[in-house]
Amino acid sequence: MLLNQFLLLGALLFAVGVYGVLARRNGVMVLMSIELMLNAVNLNLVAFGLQHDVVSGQVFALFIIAVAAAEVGVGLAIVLLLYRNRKSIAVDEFDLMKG
Amino acid sequence: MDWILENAFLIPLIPAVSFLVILLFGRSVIGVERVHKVGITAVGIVWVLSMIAAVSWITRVEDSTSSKYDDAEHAQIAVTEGLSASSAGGLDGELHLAAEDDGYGGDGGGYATTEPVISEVDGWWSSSGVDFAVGTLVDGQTVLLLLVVTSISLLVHIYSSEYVKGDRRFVHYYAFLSLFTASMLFFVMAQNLVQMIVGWELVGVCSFALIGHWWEERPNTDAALKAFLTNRVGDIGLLVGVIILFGEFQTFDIDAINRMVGEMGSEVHFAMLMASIALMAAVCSKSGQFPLHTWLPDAMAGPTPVSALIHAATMVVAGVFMIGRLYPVFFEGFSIGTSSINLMASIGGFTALIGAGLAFAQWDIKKVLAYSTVSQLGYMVMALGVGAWTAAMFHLFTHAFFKACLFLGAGSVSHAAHHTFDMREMGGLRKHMPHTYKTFVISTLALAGIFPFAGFWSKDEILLGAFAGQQSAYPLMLIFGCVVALLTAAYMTRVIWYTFWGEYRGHGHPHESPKVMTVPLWILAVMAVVAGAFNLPTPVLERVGLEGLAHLVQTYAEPTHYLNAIGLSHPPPSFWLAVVGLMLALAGIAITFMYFWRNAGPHGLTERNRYAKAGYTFLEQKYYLDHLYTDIVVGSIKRPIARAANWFNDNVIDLVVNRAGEGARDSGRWVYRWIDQGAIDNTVNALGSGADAGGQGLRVMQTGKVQNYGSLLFGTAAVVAIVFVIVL
Amino acid sequence: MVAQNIAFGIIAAITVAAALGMVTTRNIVHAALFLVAVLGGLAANYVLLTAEFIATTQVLVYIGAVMVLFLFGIMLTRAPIGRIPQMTGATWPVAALSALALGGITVYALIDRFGTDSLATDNTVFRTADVSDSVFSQYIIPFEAVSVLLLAALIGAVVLARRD
Amino acid sequence: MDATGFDAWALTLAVFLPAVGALVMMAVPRARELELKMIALGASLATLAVGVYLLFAFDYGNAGTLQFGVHKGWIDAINADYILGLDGLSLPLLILSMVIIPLCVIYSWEHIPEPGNAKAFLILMLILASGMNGTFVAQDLILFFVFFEVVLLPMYFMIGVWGGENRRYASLKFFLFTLFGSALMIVSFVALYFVATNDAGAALNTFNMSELAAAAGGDLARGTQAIIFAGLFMGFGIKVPMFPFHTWLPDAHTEAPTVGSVILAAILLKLGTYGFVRIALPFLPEGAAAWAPWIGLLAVIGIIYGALGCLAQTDMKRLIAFSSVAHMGFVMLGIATLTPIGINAAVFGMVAHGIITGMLFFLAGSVKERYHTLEISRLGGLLKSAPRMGWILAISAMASLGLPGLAGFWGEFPAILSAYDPGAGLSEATFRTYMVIAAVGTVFAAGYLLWLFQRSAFGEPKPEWEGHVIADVNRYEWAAWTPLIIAMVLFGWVPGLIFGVVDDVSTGIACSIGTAVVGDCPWTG
Repeated sequence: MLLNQFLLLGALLFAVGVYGVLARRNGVMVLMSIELMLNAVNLNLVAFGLQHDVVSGQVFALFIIAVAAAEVGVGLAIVLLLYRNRKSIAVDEFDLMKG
Repeated sequence: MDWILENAFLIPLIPAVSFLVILLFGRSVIGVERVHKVGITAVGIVWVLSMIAAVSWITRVEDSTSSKYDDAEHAQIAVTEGLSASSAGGLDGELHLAAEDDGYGGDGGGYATTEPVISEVDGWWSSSGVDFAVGTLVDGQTVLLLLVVTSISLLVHIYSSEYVKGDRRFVHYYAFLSLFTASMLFFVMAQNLVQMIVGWELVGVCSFALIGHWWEERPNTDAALKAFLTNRVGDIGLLVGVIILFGEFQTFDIDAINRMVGEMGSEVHFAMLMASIALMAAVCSKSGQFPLHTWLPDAMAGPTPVSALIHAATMVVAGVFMIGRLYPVFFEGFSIGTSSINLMASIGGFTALIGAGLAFAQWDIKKVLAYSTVSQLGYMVMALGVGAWTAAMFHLFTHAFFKACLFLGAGSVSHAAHHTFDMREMGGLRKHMPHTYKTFVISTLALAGIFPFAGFWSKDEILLGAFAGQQSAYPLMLIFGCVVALLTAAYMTRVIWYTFWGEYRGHGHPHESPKVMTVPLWILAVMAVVAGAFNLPTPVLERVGLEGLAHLVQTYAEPTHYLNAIGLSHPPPSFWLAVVGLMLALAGIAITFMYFWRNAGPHGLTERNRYAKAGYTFLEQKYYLDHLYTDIVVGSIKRPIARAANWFNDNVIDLVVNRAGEGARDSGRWVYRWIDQGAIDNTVNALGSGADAGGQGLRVMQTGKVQNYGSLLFGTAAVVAIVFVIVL
Repeated sequence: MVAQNIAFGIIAAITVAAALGMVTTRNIVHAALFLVAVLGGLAANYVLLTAEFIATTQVLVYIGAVMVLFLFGIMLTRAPIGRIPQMTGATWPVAALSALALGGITVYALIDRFGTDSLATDNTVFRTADVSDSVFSQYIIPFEAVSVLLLAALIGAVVLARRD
Repeated sequence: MDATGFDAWALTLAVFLPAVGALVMMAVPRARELELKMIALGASLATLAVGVYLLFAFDYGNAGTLQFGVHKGWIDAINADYILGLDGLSLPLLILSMVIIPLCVIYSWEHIPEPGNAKAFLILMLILASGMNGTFVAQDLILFFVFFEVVLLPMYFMIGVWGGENRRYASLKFFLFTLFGSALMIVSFVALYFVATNDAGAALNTFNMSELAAAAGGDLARGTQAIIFAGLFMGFGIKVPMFPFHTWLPDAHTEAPTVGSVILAAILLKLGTYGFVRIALPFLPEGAAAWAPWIGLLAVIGIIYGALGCLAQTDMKRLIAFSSVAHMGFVMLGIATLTPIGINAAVFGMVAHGIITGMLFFLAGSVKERYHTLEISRLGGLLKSAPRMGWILAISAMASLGLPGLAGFWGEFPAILSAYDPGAGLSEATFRTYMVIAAVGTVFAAGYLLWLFQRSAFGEPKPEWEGHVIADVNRYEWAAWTPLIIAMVLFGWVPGLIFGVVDDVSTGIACSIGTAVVGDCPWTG
């Protein structure tokens, strides 16, 4: 097996995730896409860990899974709050940054 | 004796201090009604210093001349035959004159020269280790201008204390008069070109402030803005010209530049041509030369004493002074010595002509004088253009006095005639205000160039310069000069007629101005008579055995150390040319008078008889005057020349100026609306979104939507990565 | 080795296809299911990479917990279950461009740098015990930090979602 | 040559004293406003005191070398060190920054803009001060970058919270523009780290600015230098701002609170031009020579364009903001000539613009406070209703249009002068064209400034203000403005104060460029 096959897979998934984050209108979908990106990174970590014969790769993958879980929790809570306040979770309807 | 020449910085410093004192303490400590005393005192001190400086300078010239003569046998300086310390006084005029001619035209250094007094402090500013100095350059030309500026300024200060009394901004008025005096003095003793720019701009800003002195009224501020902006346009030329000179010689030092031009001659001809053209633009704006003269008549919106000081006697001659100061540059650039027509002479001559023509078309007495100033400045520039350096400076000197007198006279008239400057509301004032009348007439005669008033001598020298100045004559300029001489006499006679003759057409009772105004008038009038004596030609004095007093301006004011190097020569005086000049001026007066006389009609005969008693029986018939004037005088002069010039002035130049202003604003609006707010902002905004660019145009990027910013962020990241990975 | 390669090929194809499906489908529930497929595919990849513990965790945490969370989210926000016409925003071309550029340059860089480097095969196989040893010795501080983060996230989520 | 004793601490103090002040303020409750203001003023004055010490202790004979040096380890992993140093280029700008901040604190004494909260406002100001001072003395690229970015956030909040109606848009635009530039800039920094070599071709792998400057590009190819320069160009050019990256500026200025505008105009814009002179030019001489004609072109476009933009404005503050584009054009033109005189002019121009435009923004703020509008058509008769303010406006406008005798002239004239004879083998014809265009720009400058002055100060006050009391300059304003006015006049008459300090550095930079590009330095005088 080549190192690159995993890395390339990770890269592709990451790009798809980026697209999803940027293009999807639904807040939940955006969060899902972020998960995708995080997972792509995880794959890289594990692959590199194997390549360099260190355990750190796996450890950090674990950490990322944990952080991702936390992020999803908070993210969904925010989406829920938005939905309650605005009855919509279409992110492009929010222009809070404009104020 | 040289102390004042070496410490000349004191001369502008004193009025500058006076400016600060008046501005900061004028209202509080000194009290409004006493500020003029501060100004007058300061200028008075400066006037005394200037006189001392003049005496010191003359002594210095005498010393250096005699010491050169003394050293003649020891040093290798080749002194022209017949000139020695022992015999110089005993020479007869002819020989003296011949000697001068030889000296100037010949090998250079043959005639004794006087070095200017340069005091400088290093490290004003510096670049790449080269220090640029700040300092003073005092030579004959500076001293001449010092005398003019301080004398006129002093008289105007005194005159103003009455004229501007009770003004809404008395304190500011005196503050700016002081500042102007300081700036002008700073300018004339500038040691380097940068200082010259500083002084040049500072007098401009004082002019701006004083034209707009009554800034509550819109026309005044418009005039002030016009003056400043027109001058700014010329300043482009000044900046560029100075930069070319610096680029060529790597120094701002005026004296060094003049010497280097003299030494390098035709090597630097092209650069000097470019510099001269650029600097001419500056002269055109500051000295009211065609086509940038239009601000000067508008500038009459300021108080009259200001017009006398700034817009007649001093600031507007800054351009002439600058040409004189950098004369080798222009001499080389325009090939003045060898051509028979050049840009400077043409501009000067043409300006003199149109200025004189325009003066006929004005009803506002100050505007007549303003156009007259334009015309006379043209005369000076023309003189410089034909190589008559001394004539130009001499005319500058005499003109300052009689023109200031005329302006102050106009102010006095307006003071009497209830603050109008419209000649149609004057008339008959000669009986009400005899002092003003007499001084005005004297100055008019001086301006017209009638023997033996000051203007006659200086005008004659200019014509002489055009007639036989350098290696080649300037025939066209001679014709211009002659025509202008005729016109000048004519329009000034018209002013006299309208203002002082006929019957009073204004309101109320005119009265003579108080002494504090008439005394300065008389001083100036006396100067208008005797100022010509400062540069009398030798043959005249020869007859009275005073030939030692001949050519004072030439002897003491000329910067011989570099004028010699460029080979400037002095033409021998011509009796017949003087006669022709005088005849032309007399003809101008006569023609104007003739038209009044010829059209004497039956109406108001008694009235006219009253005037006739005064001895001017041919000047009656006020009733048809306007009509006749329009039909005949204007028919022959105004229609072809003045009308055309006026039309051109109003419809072409002014229009261009106005349109240029409007155009700049319009294009500003256009660029702002379409390019800035349209194209550029939109492009930038569109980057953030890529879509939605149509309907919401401007507001694309400001969506505040997270995803758009995200796109931007990731896109940037991608670009950065591409640069990183592929390129580096 | 060949078997592994074939397995990887199949898994990778499924994963990428599922990922693409996730970001293009108009049905939000389908998207969630596609995500399950992607996560599963990744878990399989971890197995190929001899990281069984990560694979297990992946399945447990993601497919077990996070996906349930997502489905709850979809339900609570009353997202329409069927096809939604406007799932993708109007700026999708820009997004696609950014993603393509980013993906492209990453792929280029990877190929450029690692080319056909083989994955080391003679390496230690880290067992779960090794991972836990490492976590609780060398990485104890990050571990504690993540714990606190999880706690904070928990509280934060409760605070945010609480009705008041 | 590291300094010892107090000298070793002076620059660190200069950078972090305001931050310490900010920390102390955080501990003080919001309600105790007077104490908060006193602390802010104290911190900024203490910083200024350090600045005064630096002014006296600075060795002017050696202005070309770094003084008061500090060199400590910082982030070993990336070879980034904590290096501070002060030379003739940093000194004027550092002092400018140190002077402006206390003046802003004084001005804010009774002018805390809506929605109040003096505590947060002053804390942000002090953090800004730390960032700006740090940028001017940092001698390590990463450190420089950190300070450069530290400035960003406080200004973002200052505009976003205390700004005008459209503040969110303006602050975000400001933030994104600058961030975009910074991203490219850091890329270039990292690239420099990896590719910069010494003359022998050995990689330097350092962020130490003096080493990179000494290498002067080493044996890097012209193309590579040009590409790295492009990144720096974007980063600094946006901050300057150069046409066509200037669109954030009018918005940010218009919306920012008065003090924010002042700091933005007086100092923040200088970070960009300072970066050009300090980093872009000496590190990449060939890149600079390759880009110089384009920088010059954009500069003169900026001069004319900014002026045209000014002529189109109806809002006083926006007009002043646009004038910055034109003035910074002169600065950039000076830099683009790659000559000592041009760089000298640029530094002078930076200081002068800081003083003058800062003053103009102060005035605009005070006008707004009194009239509640900045529409030029509604103003008028300022000389009548508030004569002192009117005269100060007159002096500032005159200074801004480059009147000799006031500071503005010495930024413009030498910049135009330098374009006559550009260095490093640049095309004379091109730059002489720029010279004439720039000279024309001075007329425009006079046009819009006098037009502004005529409409706002001359004439009778508009009838709509009848019955309103338009207060003249109050004592806080006097306190904040007098130093600036004095500086305008002082630098106008004694330009050597700045030229003398900067000259060594700029000659060094121009010389190293000349040597690297054409193998010759004509300015060794």
